[in-house]
Amino acid sequence: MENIAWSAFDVLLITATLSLAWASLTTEHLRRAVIFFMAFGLLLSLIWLRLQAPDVALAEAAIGAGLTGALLLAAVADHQKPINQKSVRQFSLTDVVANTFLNLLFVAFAIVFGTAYTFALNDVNDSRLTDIVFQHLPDTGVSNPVTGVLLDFRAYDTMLELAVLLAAALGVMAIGKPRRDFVKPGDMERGLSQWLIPTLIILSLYLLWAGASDPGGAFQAAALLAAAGVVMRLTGYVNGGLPQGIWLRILLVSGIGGFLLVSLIMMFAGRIYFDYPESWAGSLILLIESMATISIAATLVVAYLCGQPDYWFGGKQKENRDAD
Amino acid sequence: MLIDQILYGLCGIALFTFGLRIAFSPVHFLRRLLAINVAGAGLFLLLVSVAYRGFDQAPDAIPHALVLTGIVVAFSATALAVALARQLQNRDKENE
Amino acid sequence: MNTFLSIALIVLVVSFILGLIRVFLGPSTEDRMMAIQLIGTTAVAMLILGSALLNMPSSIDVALVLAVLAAVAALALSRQQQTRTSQDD
Amino acid sequence: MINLIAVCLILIGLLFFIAGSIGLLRLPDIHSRLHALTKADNLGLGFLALGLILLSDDIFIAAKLLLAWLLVTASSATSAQLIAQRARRREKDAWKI
Repeated sequence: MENIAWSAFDVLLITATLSLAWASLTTEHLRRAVIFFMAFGLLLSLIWLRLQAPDVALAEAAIGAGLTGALLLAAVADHQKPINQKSVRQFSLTDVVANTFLNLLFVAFAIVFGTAYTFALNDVNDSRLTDIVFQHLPDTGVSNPVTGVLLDFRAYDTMLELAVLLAAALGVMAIGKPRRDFVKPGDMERGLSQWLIPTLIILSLYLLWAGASDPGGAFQAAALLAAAGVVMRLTGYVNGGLPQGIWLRILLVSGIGGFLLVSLIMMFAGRIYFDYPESWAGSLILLIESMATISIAATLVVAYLCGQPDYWFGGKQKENRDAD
Repeated sequence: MLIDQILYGLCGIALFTFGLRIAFSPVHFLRRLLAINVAGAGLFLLLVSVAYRGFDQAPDAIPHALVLTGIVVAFSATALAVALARQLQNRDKENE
Repeated sequence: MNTFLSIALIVLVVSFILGLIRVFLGPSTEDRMMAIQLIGTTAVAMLILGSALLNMPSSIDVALVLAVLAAVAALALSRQQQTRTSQDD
Repeated sequence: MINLIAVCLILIGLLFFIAGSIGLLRLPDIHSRLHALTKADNLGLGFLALGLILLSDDIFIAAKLLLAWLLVTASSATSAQLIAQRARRREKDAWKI
């Protein structure tokens, strides 16, 4: 009975996900497409949990359903005049032929890919890597395997991923003016922000702390902290809660800084990169994670705000700024 | 071999292919961004379903770590693309 | 008990899909916002049911995050309209 | 005995969920649909969480279940207001023309 229930659950979930993706990519209106995409993110986080990936589900719930939606909605608002969604030009015969050819090509690709995947699962050489992870997990001082992989076994990769995030934030900060400001927030919005921002911050601290043993960790905590920044931006704080000048830069690099600092100290102590002494590993990971959380959150808020930082702190936008 | 693992993996492949197909077609820039995000979600789904080992066994943690960072990186890449699109739009307006 | 909980889960999925139909149908953005709110709450319900069913306590954390982010999404949706109207004025 | 009460509470919660989503589908206009939605949000999840609290044996998990319900109630109350405000603004705009 339970097996049947789970199969029904799986089929319904997959059908709903596919149809939302379809609707999001084929509907005419862009804002509608973004709303569909937000629902799609919600479904994805259910799927992650169904596939026993609670860490991924936490990140998806915060980013896929919340932050990406807010970002894309703001982007849709930028494009005031909907640029010709329905293409005006006539479809010629070559277009039709080319489209059919492309469709066939992609379907063939999907079939080959799917068959390969199904057969590959048949003779899977059962998970030696997982065994190694669980075997060495006690050395890291944390008991959540995902946190262990991210901050100990693959710490080098994670540091470089923080560098990628930093590069993206620098790119966003280098380009253009910020978005037009919102109208003054009403009582509803202000009341919402008064309980929402503290709740987001507390939840983010909880996830950071829980990340050592339970699902959670730097990335999920950062996503929630960034959501607090987005709420601030939406309710009248043009800078999204970010500090000014040198402090902003310190915040942005503190993630990589934490990694480098710890590894340099390890180097002077006669160890190699990211080889933490076992008795300290847990606390060192928490230290790196806290710095990474703050810096990732700042990066994500910068990515949402868009534009050169000068504008956020009263440049040309001063007259529009919400008096509060 | 688990039937649910295969189902979710195939769903991931379908999402990936469909997203890629839309991204290659002449649509609005933001639509293309959505399509790339859907394709990315499909790949994430494929990775996570490879890591899946059934209800009673612990899944593989390494793909989870990859997908976790992938989601965050995908968000900031999307933000960079949105910023670039705004800049392009402003250029177009100035040229008119 | 587990059989009861898995049937309850299926009932919630049906409710979820009914909400999803309203997301598809619209017709106005408010209708879609409402339907998203409903499927968000249903997802929270599914997560807390699933945590009891699969003995997965972390699933409640995901439910908490979803509950809070539903408010963020609603705020973003309602504010997005407000830049537009301010521009039109 | 406790199990029986929990089952009853969960059933009541499910009833509210189904009623809410059918209402969302079938009712004719935005404001009445909003009315249906808030019942599912507050009462449906409330009864469900109460039933699950009775089933859970860990006080920490029970507290988190309660917290989840409180957060959903708070966020749904605010977003229902925001949705109604938006709808009213749009209706006013329609009258202006």
